[in-house]
Amino acid sequence: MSIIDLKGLLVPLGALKQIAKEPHTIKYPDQTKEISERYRGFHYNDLDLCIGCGNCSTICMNEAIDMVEVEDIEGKPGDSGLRPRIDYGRCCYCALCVDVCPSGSLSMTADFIKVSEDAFDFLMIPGKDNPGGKDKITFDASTDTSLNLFERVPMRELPPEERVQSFAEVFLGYTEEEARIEASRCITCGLCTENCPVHMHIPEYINAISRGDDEEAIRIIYDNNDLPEMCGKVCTRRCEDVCALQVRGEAVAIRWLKRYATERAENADMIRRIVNPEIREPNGIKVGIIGAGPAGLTAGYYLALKGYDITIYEAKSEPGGMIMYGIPKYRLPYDSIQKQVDYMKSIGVKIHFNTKVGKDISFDEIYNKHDAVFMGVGLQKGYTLGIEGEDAEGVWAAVDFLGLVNEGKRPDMGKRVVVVGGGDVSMDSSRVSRRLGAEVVQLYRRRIVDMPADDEEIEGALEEGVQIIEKAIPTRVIKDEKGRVKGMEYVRAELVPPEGGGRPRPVPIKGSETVIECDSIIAAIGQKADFGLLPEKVQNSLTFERGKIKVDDERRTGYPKLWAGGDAVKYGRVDAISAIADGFYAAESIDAYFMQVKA
Amino acid sequence: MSETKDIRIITRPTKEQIRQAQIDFAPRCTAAGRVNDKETQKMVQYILNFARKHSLFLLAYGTGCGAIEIPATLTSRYDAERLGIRGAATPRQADVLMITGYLSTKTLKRVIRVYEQMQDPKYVVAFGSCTINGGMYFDSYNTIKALDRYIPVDVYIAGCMPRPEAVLKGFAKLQELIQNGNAGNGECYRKNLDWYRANQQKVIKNWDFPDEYNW
Amino acid sequence: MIMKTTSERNKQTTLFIGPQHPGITGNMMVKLLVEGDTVVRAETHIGYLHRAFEKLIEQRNWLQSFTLLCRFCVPEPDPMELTYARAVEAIEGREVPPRAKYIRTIVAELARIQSFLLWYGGQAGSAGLYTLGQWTVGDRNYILDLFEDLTGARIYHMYIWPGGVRRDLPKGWADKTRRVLDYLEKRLDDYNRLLFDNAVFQKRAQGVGIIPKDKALEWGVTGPPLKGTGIGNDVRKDEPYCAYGELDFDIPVYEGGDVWARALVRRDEIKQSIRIIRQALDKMPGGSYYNRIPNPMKWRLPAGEAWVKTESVRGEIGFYVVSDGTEKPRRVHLRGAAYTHGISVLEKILPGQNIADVSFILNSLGACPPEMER
Amino acid sequence: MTGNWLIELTGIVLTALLAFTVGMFYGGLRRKVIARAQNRVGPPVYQNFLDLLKLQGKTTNVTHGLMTHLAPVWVLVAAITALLFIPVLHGGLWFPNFTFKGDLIFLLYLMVMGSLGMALGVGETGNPNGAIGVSRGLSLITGYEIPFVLSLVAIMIQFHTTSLTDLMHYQQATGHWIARENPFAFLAALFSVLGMFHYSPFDIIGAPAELASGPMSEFGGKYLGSLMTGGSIFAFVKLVLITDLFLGGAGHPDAYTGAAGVLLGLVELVIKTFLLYMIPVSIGIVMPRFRTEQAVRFFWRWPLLFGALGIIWAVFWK
Amino acid sequence: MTTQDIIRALNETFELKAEVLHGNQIRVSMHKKQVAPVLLYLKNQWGFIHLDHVSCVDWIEENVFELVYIVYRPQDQLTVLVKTKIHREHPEMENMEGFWPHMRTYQREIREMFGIEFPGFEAPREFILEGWEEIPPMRRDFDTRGYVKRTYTTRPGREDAWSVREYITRRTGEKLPDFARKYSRD
Repeated sequence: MSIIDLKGLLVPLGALKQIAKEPHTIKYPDQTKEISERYRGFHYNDLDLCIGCGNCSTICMNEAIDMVEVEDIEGKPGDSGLRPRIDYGRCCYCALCVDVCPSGSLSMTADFIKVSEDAFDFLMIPGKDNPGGKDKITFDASTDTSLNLFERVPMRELPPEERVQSFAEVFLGYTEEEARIEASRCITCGLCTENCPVHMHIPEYINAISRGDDEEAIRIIYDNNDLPEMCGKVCTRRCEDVCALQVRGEAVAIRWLKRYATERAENADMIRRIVNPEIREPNGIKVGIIGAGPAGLTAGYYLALKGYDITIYEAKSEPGGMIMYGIPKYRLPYDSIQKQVDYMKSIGVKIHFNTKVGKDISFDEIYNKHDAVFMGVGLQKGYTLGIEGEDAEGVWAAVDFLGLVNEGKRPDMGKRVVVVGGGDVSMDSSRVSRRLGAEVVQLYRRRIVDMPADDEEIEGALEEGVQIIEKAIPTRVIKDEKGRVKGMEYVRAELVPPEGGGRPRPVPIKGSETVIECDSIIAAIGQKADFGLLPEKVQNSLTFERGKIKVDDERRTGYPKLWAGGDAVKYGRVDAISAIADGFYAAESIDAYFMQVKA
Repeated sequence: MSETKDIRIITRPTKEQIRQAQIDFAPRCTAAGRVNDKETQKMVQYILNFARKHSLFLLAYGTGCGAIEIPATLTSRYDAERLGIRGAATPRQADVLMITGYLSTKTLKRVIRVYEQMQDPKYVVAFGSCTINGGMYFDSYNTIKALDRYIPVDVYIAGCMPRPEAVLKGFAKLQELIQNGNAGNGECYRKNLDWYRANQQKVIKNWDFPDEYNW
Repeated sequence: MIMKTTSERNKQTTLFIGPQHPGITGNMMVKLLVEGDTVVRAETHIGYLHRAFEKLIEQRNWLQSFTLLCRFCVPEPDPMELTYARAVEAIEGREVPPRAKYIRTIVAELARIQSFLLWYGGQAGSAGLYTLGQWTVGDRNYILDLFEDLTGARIYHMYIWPGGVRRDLPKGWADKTRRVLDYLEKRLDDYNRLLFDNAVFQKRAQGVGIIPKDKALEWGVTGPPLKGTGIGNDVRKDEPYCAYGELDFDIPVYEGGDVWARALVRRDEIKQSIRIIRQALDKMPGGSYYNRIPNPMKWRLPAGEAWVKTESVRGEIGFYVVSDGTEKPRRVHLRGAAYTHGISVLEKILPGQNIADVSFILNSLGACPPEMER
Repeated sequence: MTGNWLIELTGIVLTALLAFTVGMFYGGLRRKVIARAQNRVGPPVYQNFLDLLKLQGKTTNVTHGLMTHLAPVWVLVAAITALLFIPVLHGGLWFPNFTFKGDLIFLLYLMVMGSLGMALGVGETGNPNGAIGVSRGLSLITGYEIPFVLSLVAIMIQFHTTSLTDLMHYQQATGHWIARENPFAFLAALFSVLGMFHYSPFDIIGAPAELASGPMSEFGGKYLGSLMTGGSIFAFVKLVLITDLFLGGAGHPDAYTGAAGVLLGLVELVIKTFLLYMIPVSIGIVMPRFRTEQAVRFFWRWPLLFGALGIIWAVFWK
Repeated sequence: MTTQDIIRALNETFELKAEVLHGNQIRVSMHKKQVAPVLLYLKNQWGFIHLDHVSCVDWIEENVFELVYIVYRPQDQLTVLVKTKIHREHPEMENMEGFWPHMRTYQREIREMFGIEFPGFEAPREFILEGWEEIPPMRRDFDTRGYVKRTYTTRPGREDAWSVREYITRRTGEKLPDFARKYSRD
């Protein structure tokens, strides 16, 4: 450096020219800077969209999010009724809660100012306390950016061409890796349990699967479902309807995961070893069960665990009832049922086959022999079409048809089959008919989307070449001279919304009658129960509603010491899992009853 | 089903119980005894409060992450000095103690000392989640969770970190409180010193300062 | 009290710089034994910002941890996120899409610029030149605005996470970035005229706080302080990560090892960073920006360990990450650049310096207390 | 000056008020100018008054002993005393002063008095930052006082007087500012003013990044308020002194008479002092701080040389 | 120089089993007595003059602490992770503060956070913590949440929160057995 560094003294003075320049200051609060479009400020929650799954609360490592009851919001299946409340004394504005919100209701806004002298002022229920936040949303997670995995691991299945060749199982089940990935999608919220009639511990066993503890998963599953392998294959899986992921994507494949877990136990012995249930000392109380369907088996199993002496009376030669005789083997192989029944037998459940109550043994005898009776007789009779010519040869009730096929018989259906109906049974009928080599046309009164059948089933049927004619009402069966079915006449319908609101009603369009030629007709429009086995005095003391027995919450009938469940009672829906629930809760009720008697 | 409701009532605190717990949590004497609103307070007091609110000397003490937004607040973009807010180097000269975020127990000890060195009326502004309820570090063994258990606080600002705008808003709130005569808790602190000391000593195990430090 | 110590220690005074002290960035304490104006012994005391991150991370899962990590060092959160993400990816073997790599590079370099702007303020401010700090810290807001547009937050971006980055570049962001860089480049001349052409600053900075070149590596000196001694080690060049291998930039190296050399290195680094960002914006590949991780609550990493280094503003930072195969990390241990700079190096170079230079040197070393004690 | 004590007393009070007001406003203006140079808006010009009012409104005070207690008062008294010996307006009836032969030398002493009082007060607080600050301050004083004294000596030699009034008389009579008559002395004095104001690069006494606020560390509330008042008056004193010495002073007994004259004189004074004040302020904006020994060395190099040149100039002028 | 050369040198000189970790990083485990000679050997013979990191991992299941010394050679960016396991009861490790100046910092931290002693190491004991009376906090058996509960107070007002699972369980009457509960959320 020279002796005097003039440059070094003068150049910095150039900074003084800034005095003349406009200041850079934003005069907050008079002036404000625009907040960017992605700003992570306070939360906003769309309370209607929110399902209260609490995933935000789980991911929050600061434990800033509480799930609390909020006025005016009632829980319902698929919505816990709780809403997140955020403690801004904890929040770090990381927005992980936004990124994991399965419904996409939670987002963050451009608001970030909250100043108070009261430290207790920083709890906020987003959406309720800042209703205006909706217009200021800046940070949200679309299905692309969300951390939830909205796409399910696809299930491997047989190609349609191969399927129709045989009764081989269509779905091949998850491999271990697939199951772990699929199980890891679950956010463990537990909303699904509410929609399950028996309230299985779904999040727990899925979590066990995702952690690799398959045996624990099996134990958890058997806690309140004794026929899980059946459920894993053919359950109506209403749990998946309310899955948190289903709001914006595909539900977790709860059914397939259950199937995966239960298939790890290859035989009854393994089930016994893994489940290793606690069996109470025999208490000498005898319970008779009519019908070895899901309801009866379940009641029997759980009562047996509680130390009761169980005898099941079954009319047919195989256990399982409707799941044995009503569900085609390509969906539920014989072994699956047998395995579980064997396991139950090992617990001590006794089953008398080929013992039809009312014929081989009277109801009174059973009632007198046992301290209590559970009745799960199911719906054995199909409804008839109720149209002209339905008495023709070749007109089948779906139950009879499926039963026959499941017994191993191959009835001659001819080349062309018409199936009437839109439920699961109709789908089974169609697909079984395809497997028997027939061309199948299915008629349904409403649209395909309105069909009560499982989407998977409809899809499978369409893939296999079943032709579905929607909005078609059968009017007449056309017979040939020998009294055999020759064809069917139907009329097209249009859907008219009823005045009071609700589901649109099909109304026939005049003059649209069409005739299709066919060799057989399968009526799959519902079943009804046959209570002929019950003596008159018992029947008189029971209440019936639409041809079904009315029971209370604990599945008690009006007749003392008689419980009932399954499809034949008017409680919940008509499916296997509801029957299991009936059996399960009836068992609890019976146990509670005898505990009370004892005490 | 009906019995579950009963269990809830027995095991869960009611709204009133929660509210009571909040009231009992820390002394609140901000409003007690010395509310002098515009009508009743003397002219002098009014003018003094006006000067106080427009002249806030911040103690330059970066106790936590929040310190990072203080430069931004004080520099050209947001320029807090136009509101009379400026830094002060020592506690003796400062009016406002900013607790900018979490406080480790080791810092808490110094903060208490600094707070006690400050001269009345003195104000405490708490920044960010950590001062309110522990924030991110709610399960850390070394940070305190609720600041008002240890020193009285005038204003809390939400955020992690609070943006400069929020900081300015916090000061605006403080100014409002000062004008109303509701800010400044030094008296409250002295009155409840035993309670505060007990809390402080619960977390600060080693209460002594290094010998040379005691000037 | 002061009288007592003075007499006892024979004209030597104990002076505490910090923890509450305007010259300290962050919150630490340097205990000085001074004789007149000269430092005889220095001792760094830390622990004022200890939040027990590493303990907390053991309680969080792999994704939750990333929100904590950026708080390791407040002025510069992004390299922490980046390093952690890279460590996790190394253990898991997860691929990062090229677009994410470029975005990460840009974010890391923007973070470097904003941190250097803050450093300008600190370095000049500790020498009493507050005007520069007002300019740079004010202009730093433009970069923070960019961050806000990109990530949604000014300071704690929480943007780079394992597998890629959190969101794609918003529309128009690249142009805005270019405009900000142009503006900054112009302003840099203003800064440099005020600081580097300033005779007083030159006098203050030259020959002060010298790190000897032959000891630098052994002392664990990295980053600008190392480059200021004439050794041009830089992780970005040595072991290129992100997109650095595909971009063209220089490592500024100055001899001398004093505050002045370190300041020059930083001055040039900003220019290089601007160059890198411009290139990265031009070369930005398309495609995905994020290689999706599984459900974060159930995301398990295979057992293993990784040691990953990144060049941050203060020097090299590294993460030693150990996974035991569960949802939670076994250990995430940070090696901060300030860990050596702020403690052992500082204690070694302070003796013999004027007390006026203590915070000056501290700033030039880039000591970051929250990073030291975590 | 006449013997009417009432006018004199009013004059004293008015002078003090004027010095206080102008000094405080200059402080505010300085902050405003600095802010604008830093690209920001800055506080209102009256900000310093608010600060002062607030400091006086502090309810608790901490004292470390008698000297601590006295130091701010000392500073304030020193400032006002110094003010009284400076002709604020030349010949103005309402702004009298106790100038006498040799007041220049007396002033020199008075101006150091303030710092001395501070030093004593700080010593009692025991704050090491304060102690170091005081020792730095004393070094700095030795730095800038020598050129300042040299510059004054040069003028004394040149004009054969030690009376401020005489110097002002001379300047107004001839119309030649001493800044022109002896530029070297003026330069030396100007450099010393930089040091006197303790702005960058000579703000080593209260250097925040090094010593918290140095001697002021332990002074808060009312003490700080008094120090601030004293400082403001002192600033005014320094500015008026230099203006009177080198820039012709303000007010002219012949040109300005009556109230209008006083007002015009004040305007002249404000303009001159403000421009002069802007010199240390501008340099303070762009310069970092020297280390103590660098600062002292700085003063002992160029300013000292200018001072010596001023003496030579004075001796060989005429 | 490649990783293989270093591995060979280490294996031959000290009879170790060094292996490649990632890229040009080498991992080598050894008995604790060997650590100091190996580090010195690497530093002096092979030019690993930069001590990158010293870390400690608590493997409480195996009842050991694992110490990791990471050294780095700037010329060709080679890294060696020198690892050793020491027993958790009365853990002791050789004092190596003379090797690198910042080793002192690391040792102070590890001593404070894990309670590992370095005989002959005379730095002040308190480093980051002040007045710490519990077991060293980074040990895995130190329960930070329990400590927080005992020592600090969290703000009341959030006790009305529900666990979603429990809430639904109560609504539906589902009986969740204990062995399943451990797989529940929360």
